[in-house]
Amino acid sequence: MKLVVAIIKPFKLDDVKSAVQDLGVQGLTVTEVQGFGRQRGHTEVYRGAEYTIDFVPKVKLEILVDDADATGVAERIMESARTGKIGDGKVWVIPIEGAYRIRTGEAGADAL
Amino acid sequence: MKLVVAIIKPFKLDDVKSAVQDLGVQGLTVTEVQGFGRQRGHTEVYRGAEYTIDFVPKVKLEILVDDADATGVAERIMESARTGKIGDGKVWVIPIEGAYRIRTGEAGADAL
Amino acid sequence: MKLVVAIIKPFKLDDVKSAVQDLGVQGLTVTEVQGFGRQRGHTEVYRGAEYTIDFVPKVKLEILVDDADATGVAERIMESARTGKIGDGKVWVIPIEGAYRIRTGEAGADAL
Amino acid sequence: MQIDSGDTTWVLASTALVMFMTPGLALFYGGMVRAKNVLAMLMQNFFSLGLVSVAWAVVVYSLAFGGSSKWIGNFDFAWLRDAPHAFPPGVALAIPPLLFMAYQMMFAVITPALITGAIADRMRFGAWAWFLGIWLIVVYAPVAHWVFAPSGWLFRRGALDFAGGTVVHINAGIAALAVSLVLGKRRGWPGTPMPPHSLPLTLIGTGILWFGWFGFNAGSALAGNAVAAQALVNTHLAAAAAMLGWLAIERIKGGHATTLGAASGAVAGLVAITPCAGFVGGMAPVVIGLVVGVICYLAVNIKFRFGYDDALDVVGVHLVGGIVGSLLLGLFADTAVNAAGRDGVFLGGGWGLFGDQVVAVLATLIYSFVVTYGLCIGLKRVLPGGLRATDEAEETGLDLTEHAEVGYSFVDR
Amino acid sequence: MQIDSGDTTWVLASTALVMFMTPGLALFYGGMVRAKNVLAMLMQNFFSLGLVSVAWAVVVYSLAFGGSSKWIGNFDFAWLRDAPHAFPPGVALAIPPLLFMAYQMMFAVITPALITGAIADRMRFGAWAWFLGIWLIVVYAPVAHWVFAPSGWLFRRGALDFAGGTVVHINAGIAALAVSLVLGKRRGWPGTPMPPHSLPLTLIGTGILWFGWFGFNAGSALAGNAVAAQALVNTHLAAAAAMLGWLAIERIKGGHATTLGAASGAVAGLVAITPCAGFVGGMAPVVIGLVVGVICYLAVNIKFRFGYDDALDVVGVHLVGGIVGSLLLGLFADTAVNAAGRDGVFLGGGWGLFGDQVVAVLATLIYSFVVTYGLCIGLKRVLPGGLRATDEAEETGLDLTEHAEVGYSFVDR
Amino acid sequence: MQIDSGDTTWVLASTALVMFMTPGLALFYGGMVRAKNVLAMLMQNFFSLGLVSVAWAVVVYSLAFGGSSKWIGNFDFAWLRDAPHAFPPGVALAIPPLLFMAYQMMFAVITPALITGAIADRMRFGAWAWFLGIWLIVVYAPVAHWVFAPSGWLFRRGALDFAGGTVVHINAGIAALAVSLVLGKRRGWPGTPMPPHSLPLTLIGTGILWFGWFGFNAGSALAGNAVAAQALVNTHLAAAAAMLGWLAIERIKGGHATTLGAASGAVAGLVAITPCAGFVGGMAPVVIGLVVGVICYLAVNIKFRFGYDDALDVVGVHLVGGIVGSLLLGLFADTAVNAAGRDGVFLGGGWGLFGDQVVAVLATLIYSFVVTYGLCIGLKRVLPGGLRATDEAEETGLDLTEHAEVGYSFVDR
Ligand SMILES: Nc1ncnc2c1ncn2[C@@H]1O[C@H](COP(=O)(O)OP(=O)(O)O)[C@@H](O)[C@H]1O
Ligand SMILES: Nc1ncnc2c1ncn2[C@@H]1O[C@H](COP(=O)(O)OP(=O)(O)O)[C@@H](O)[C@H]1O
Ligand SMILES: Nc1ncnc2c1ncn2[C@@H]1O[C@H](COP(=O)(O)OP(=O)(O)O)[C@@H](O)[C@H]1O
Repeated sequence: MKLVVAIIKPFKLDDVKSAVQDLGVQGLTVTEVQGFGRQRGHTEVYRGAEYTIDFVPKVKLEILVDDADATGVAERIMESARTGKIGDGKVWVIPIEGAYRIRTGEAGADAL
Repeated sequence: MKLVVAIIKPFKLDDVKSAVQDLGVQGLTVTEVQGFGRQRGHTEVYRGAEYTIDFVPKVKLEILVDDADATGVAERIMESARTGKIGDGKVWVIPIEGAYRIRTGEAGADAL
Repeated sequence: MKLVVAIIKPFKLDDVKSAVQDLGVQGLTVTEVQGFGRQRGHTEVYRGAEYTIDFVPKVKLEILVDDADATGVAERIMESARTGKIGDGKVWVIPIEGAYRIRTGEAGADAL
Repeated sequence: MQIDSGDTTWVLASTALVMFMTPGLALFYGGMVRAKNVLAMLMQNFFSLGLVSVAWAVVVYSLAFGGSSKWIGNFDFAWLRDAPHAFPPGVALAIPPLLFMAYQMMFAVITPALITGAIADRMRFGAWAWFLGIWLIVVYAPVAHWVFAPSGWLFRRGALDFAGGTVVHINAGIAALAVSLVLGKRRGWPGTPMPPHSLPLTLIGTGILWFGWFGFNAGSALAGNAVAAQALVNTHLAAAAAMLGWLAIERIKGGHATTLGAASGAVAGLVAITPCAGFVGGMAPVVIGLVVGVICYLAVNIKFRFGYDDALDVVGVHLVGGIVGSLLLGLFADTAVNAAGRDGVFLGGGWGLFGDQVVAVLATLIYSFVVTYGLCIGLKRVLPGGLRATDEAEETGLDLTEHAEVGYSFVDR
Repeated sequence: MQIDSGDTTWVLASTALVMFMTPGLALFYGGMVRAKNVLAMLMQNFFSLGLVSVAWAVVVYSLAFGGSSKWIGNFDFAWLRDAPHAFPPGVALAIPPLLFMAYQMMFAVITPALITGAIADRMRFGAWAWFLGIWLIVVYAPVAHWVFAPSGWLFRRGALDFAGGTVVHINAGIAALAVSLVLGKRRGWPGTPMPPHSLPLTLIGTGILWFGWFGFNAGSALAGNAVAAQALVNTHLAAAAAMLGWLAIERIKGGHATTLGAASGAVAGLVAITPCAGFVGGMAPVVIGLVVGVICYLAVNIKFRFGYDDALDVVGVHLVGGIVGSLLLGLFADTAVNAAGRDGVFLGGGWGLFGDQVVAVLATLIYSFVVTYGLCIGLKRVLPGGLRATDEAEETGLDLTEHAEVGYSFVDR
Repeated sequence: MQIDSGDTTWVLASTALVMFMTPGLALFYGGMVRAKNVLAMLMQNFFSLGLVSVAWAVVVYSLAFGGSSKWIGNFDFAWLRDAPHAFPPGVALAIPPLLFMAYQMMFAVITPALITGAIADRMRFGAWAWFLGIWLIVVYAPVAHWVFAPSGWLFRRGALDFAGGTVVHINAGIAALAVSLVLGKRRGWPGTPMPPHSLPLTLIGTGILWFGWFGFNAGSALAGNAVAAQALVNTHLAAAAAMLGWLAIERIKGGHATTLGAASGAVAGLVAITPCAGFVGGMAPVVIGLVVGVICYLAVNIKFRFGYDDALDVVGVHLVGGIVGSLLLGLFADTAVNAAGRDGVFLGGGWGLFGDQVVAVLATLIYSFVVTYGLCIGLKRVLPGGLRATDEAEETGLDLTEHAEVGYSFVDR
């Protein structure tokens, strides 16, 4: 089993979700995160004082997949999340030792 | 070292926390997340226009444990988080290469 | 590739970010989390009724690095996040199988 | 009587102020519930503005103020028929008669709205709608008639209630107890913490309530005169002193002066001064405020001992505060302040007034409790969905399950 | 006429109340947009308090109320020259003349502010500022003159508008349609969900609007008298009944009574009663309210059929509600309530008034639409940045891109 | 003098409006601090409603308005003894005397509350409570006596202050500077960004402040008359113009017109017009507003140069705005507007009034600064916990450490 993790732009969430659903992914977990990277943040001004905010809102996806599907899912995420502009984000793949569905106790691929 | 990760229903957090504490777990980290899966989301209505929200609020737990404890903790989480209804969530286990306590620099099991 | 994960005190975020930037880290991802551990939470009082809150606000950092840099980054995080008081947090390192930059599709170290 | 533009203006403004209290109350309560129930709370209150106002015009004003019976009104004012031209028997004011109807309407709106604090997080909206309409007729109208209509038996007896200590606060407070008994506890209460989700919202509500209460109490002079000024002063000082009383005891007993305590104390003071506002003078409001601040702090924790889930302390604040005010009026009332009143014990009037206050309090307590309890039992049986939301709905939150809305979406989805 | 302190006080208070409506409107709308645009919405409204007020004093009051032309005012009151000493020709009141100027100023502030609901989330602030100033002169001033100034052609014709059904609501509503047509849809609309980010904020706004509307409608009696009382009663009952109407149809059609529905219904009722407030009596406000509540619920969904993005339903609520009210006045108007009015169809006055109401409605619709549309096209060409924010700015949110601020930071950064 | 119901009503309403400003101020400031300190800010303000009101009734009213001394009041009104029957010497109005006490009480409540903006995020609640009570007696009472009581030396000298430019704004502003100097900077200031946590909350507060300010300024006419009307107009136009002034300079200098700038500008205008409200006419309020909007924008950044941490700019807005208004009054005052005033430089009155204004400003500045500074030094030594919260408490946030509460819990725990 693998865990495919992706950091993407928030407004791409729907596209990415649909794209991986097409590949047969049935579930995933989403977290609001703040990203720091090449993409510049923004400046805020309050009563003339400027504040620079380095962090950019991003969304993190975690998708548990069968070993065989990991590369396919990662690629599909990249295609669907790409805008071509700085800040599109990252994808990485983590090896997993065991995965279970809480409701039934099923393990491995059955847990997905 | 292993990292046991669990996605559970938010209202089960207290039960799960107590359950793993009974096993000797001394710390854990919790994140608010949004889950997508078999469990259906909900519908909102604003001035007659319907919006379907696919995501369901979930809580993610991350628990760093000794290799030997991983299965036990995972099982205990599953027992205590189970309601038997769709959407109970997942548990997965990630292998970890090093773990440290920031305060002291202790590593491995001592860092827990 | 490794993923260095750190749970730190929120007000240390800026220090840690600068410290790892000095090491050449160009990006990272931050999540607001709630920690449970040795550090005590707090008590709230509403109309005379006391509530004990066990969770403490923490910040989670995820930094993707080259294999060679993992230990250095982990150590630098520990130095810069340390206050010496209970609750300083943890650092752990996860092995990663593949990492990609969404914008370009670059993989491995080039993706950082 | 000739219409006086100054008096009319004061009652116009006061009517607006009392109207504003119901949104204020909605926010006061809304901030105290969990985020998943905030809209349900706001809705129950706003709905009272809708349903009660229309019902009042159709028939309830007439039932409360029409005719000369001791017990209940008649239908003279139904559909507002005589309302633009005639005051209720025994009432004579320098304002347009229709304005009297409007001013009283706002009291009828907020009284049942007070009950929503007790039933928070678990009553179905449909059940609330039924309850609201019927309660208004079977409880509010008669009690208002007894106390406010010159022909009512408590009015005739000489019981005093300047702006609604019995009619509004005791009445709503004891009804809140009855409803919460029938309804049962929130799931998880008292074990699970259910802290306020937004105290800033509660404090917005507190500010609006305090502001509007000047219309409630000083407006009850129904003229822009010295009694109104005295009532305004008393109202403000009682709120201020009760805040100090609550914070002091809280600090002594619990170690912290809390923001919610400041708000709760102020409201307790406003409640207690309501029956007294135009009848007492000097430093009496400060004494009444200090006393009620301390007593209500102690009272809000009774529910844990007796195990009824009065979620936002309608009993502890409105019932207890209303009783404290109504009885202290028997001590502090002063005809030098208002010739239309009576002298209390401290002003040499003897225990006569105090006795009448006790009667009025008891009559309201008993009648309102019994009828409200019966009404709830009845509705529970009759309504297809019963009174309560399902366990699952309670878990999910009423905003979504009852209203298909969420309170807040700070993040784009 | 001698100044009457009671009348003056009522108009002072009403002026304050109507001022308060613009912040109320800002919150009402602000809660409905997405969190990333909340400040932009608040800003457009608060800015109207700034720009319109100053422009009003400089020249617009004079253009609206000066002189005796049928079509437009003159410059007698420019720079407030004659304003402290003289009323507009044909106006005679027992209040200081300058106060009349101030009271009318608040109407001029809120009217264009209503439009902001339609243009939410995409109009540049700079473009709004230009639009606001010019629209006030070329649309608001003439329409106000026609209807409110005794020399205006619609006033003379006998069309009735107690507090601004045509001048305020129809005028702003149809202008909102024109602007949103020129502006185009929000990116993603209607596919992407854009739910309200904070309904509690919207309900704070609703409470303030309802409260302030007593100043708007009852204040339009410009005296503390029986007409003001009647207007206050009508205002409240119409809001209440319209809330019930909206909730009922919503429940029937969609299954849920919603909090936003309650708020929207109340506002629809307030809009519809505005032209009628001092001219109808009895249960008419309840009927008007029920009708408009249902109609506006149906009207807000028209935009999906025709494909114009009236983001927060200014057309569905203010335009439609204003038309319903202005026309129903032709049926329900009653000289027994106000001798200065006329009798409508139901009171035996025949179809004369109704006809004049139709003329006033059509005149406002046509004039305001054509001029506003032209103005928008013109500004779009002339302004360097055009009317709209860039796609990227819309994606990021106007708060950051237009104002370099964020609405909320709950977490320390 | 005979009581006039219209005048009484206006002062009743104005008293309520001024009361409402303190919750408004709480929200205005509350939105600007970080989320972890929002309740501490709200609490310091609400507490002023509690403590100051009671202290006022007990003795401070008497110290401010009793007797005929030039320097300070006496004890005639202590415990409200003579207050229901007698006005302060030299005051004669057509309202109940007790109402004058109540109206002035609300000024005493909000004046120290203004200081809370400077001490945000670091003063212990206990220290604030002590400071508040003592400051009221040693600073507010004498300054109010000098300026507002007919026997006060500045009043007698002919210095004008219609509604509190010196007594309220300069006084609170300079005291805020003194307290923040003794208190020291917030940890991390100015390096760490401390952006407002909820500008919508700040704008709710702005709306309430603006609304309530009509009671503050127009209410200071203490009658429903032409002076009140003029004061209302001036108040509104100055706020509007100052908003435009602030936004204009902000746009020019920083590139963005901000929402917080609109709010700050409006408040600056309201501050500056306060002393002038009933004494100037015509377009003067617009000029005053534009000038003060620009000056206050420039003034708020002085703190970075001098390194004192006036967290929410009480100095930049209230002190500077108050001085600008008080001095400009020396130029624009016009006896044609108010015979009780004097003519300023531009109206041919010469520099006499201006000189007296300078004296009043300087006297207030010096007295208030010196005494407040001394008081703070004293309290710092005497109070066991000192003035400041511990570093750790400041880090955690005062809501939890001082009040054991959190502002928001959007997620169930
Ligand atoms: N080394 C890293 N470790 C973890 N997350 C990273 C890392 N570098 C970038 N990110 C995440 O990816 C996001 C996009 O990165 P950025 O450098 O801005 O653009 P790009 O990926 O297009 O080069 C960042 O906002 C951050 O969340
Ligand atoms: N493949 C997956 N990868 C990551 N998280 C998943 C995956 N599938 C489900 N989840 C998480 O588990 C939660 C529950 O899954 P769901 O399919 O609804 O129910 P169940 O686990 O009972 O079958 C989801 O809301 C989501 O957060
Ligand atoms: N076993 C664990 N697994 C995951 N996170 C942990 C674990 N133990 C502690 N943490 C995280 O580290 C934080 C600090 O831990 P704590 O025990 O309070 O202090 P310290 O690390 O100084 O001993 C916790 O709040 C929690 O977020």
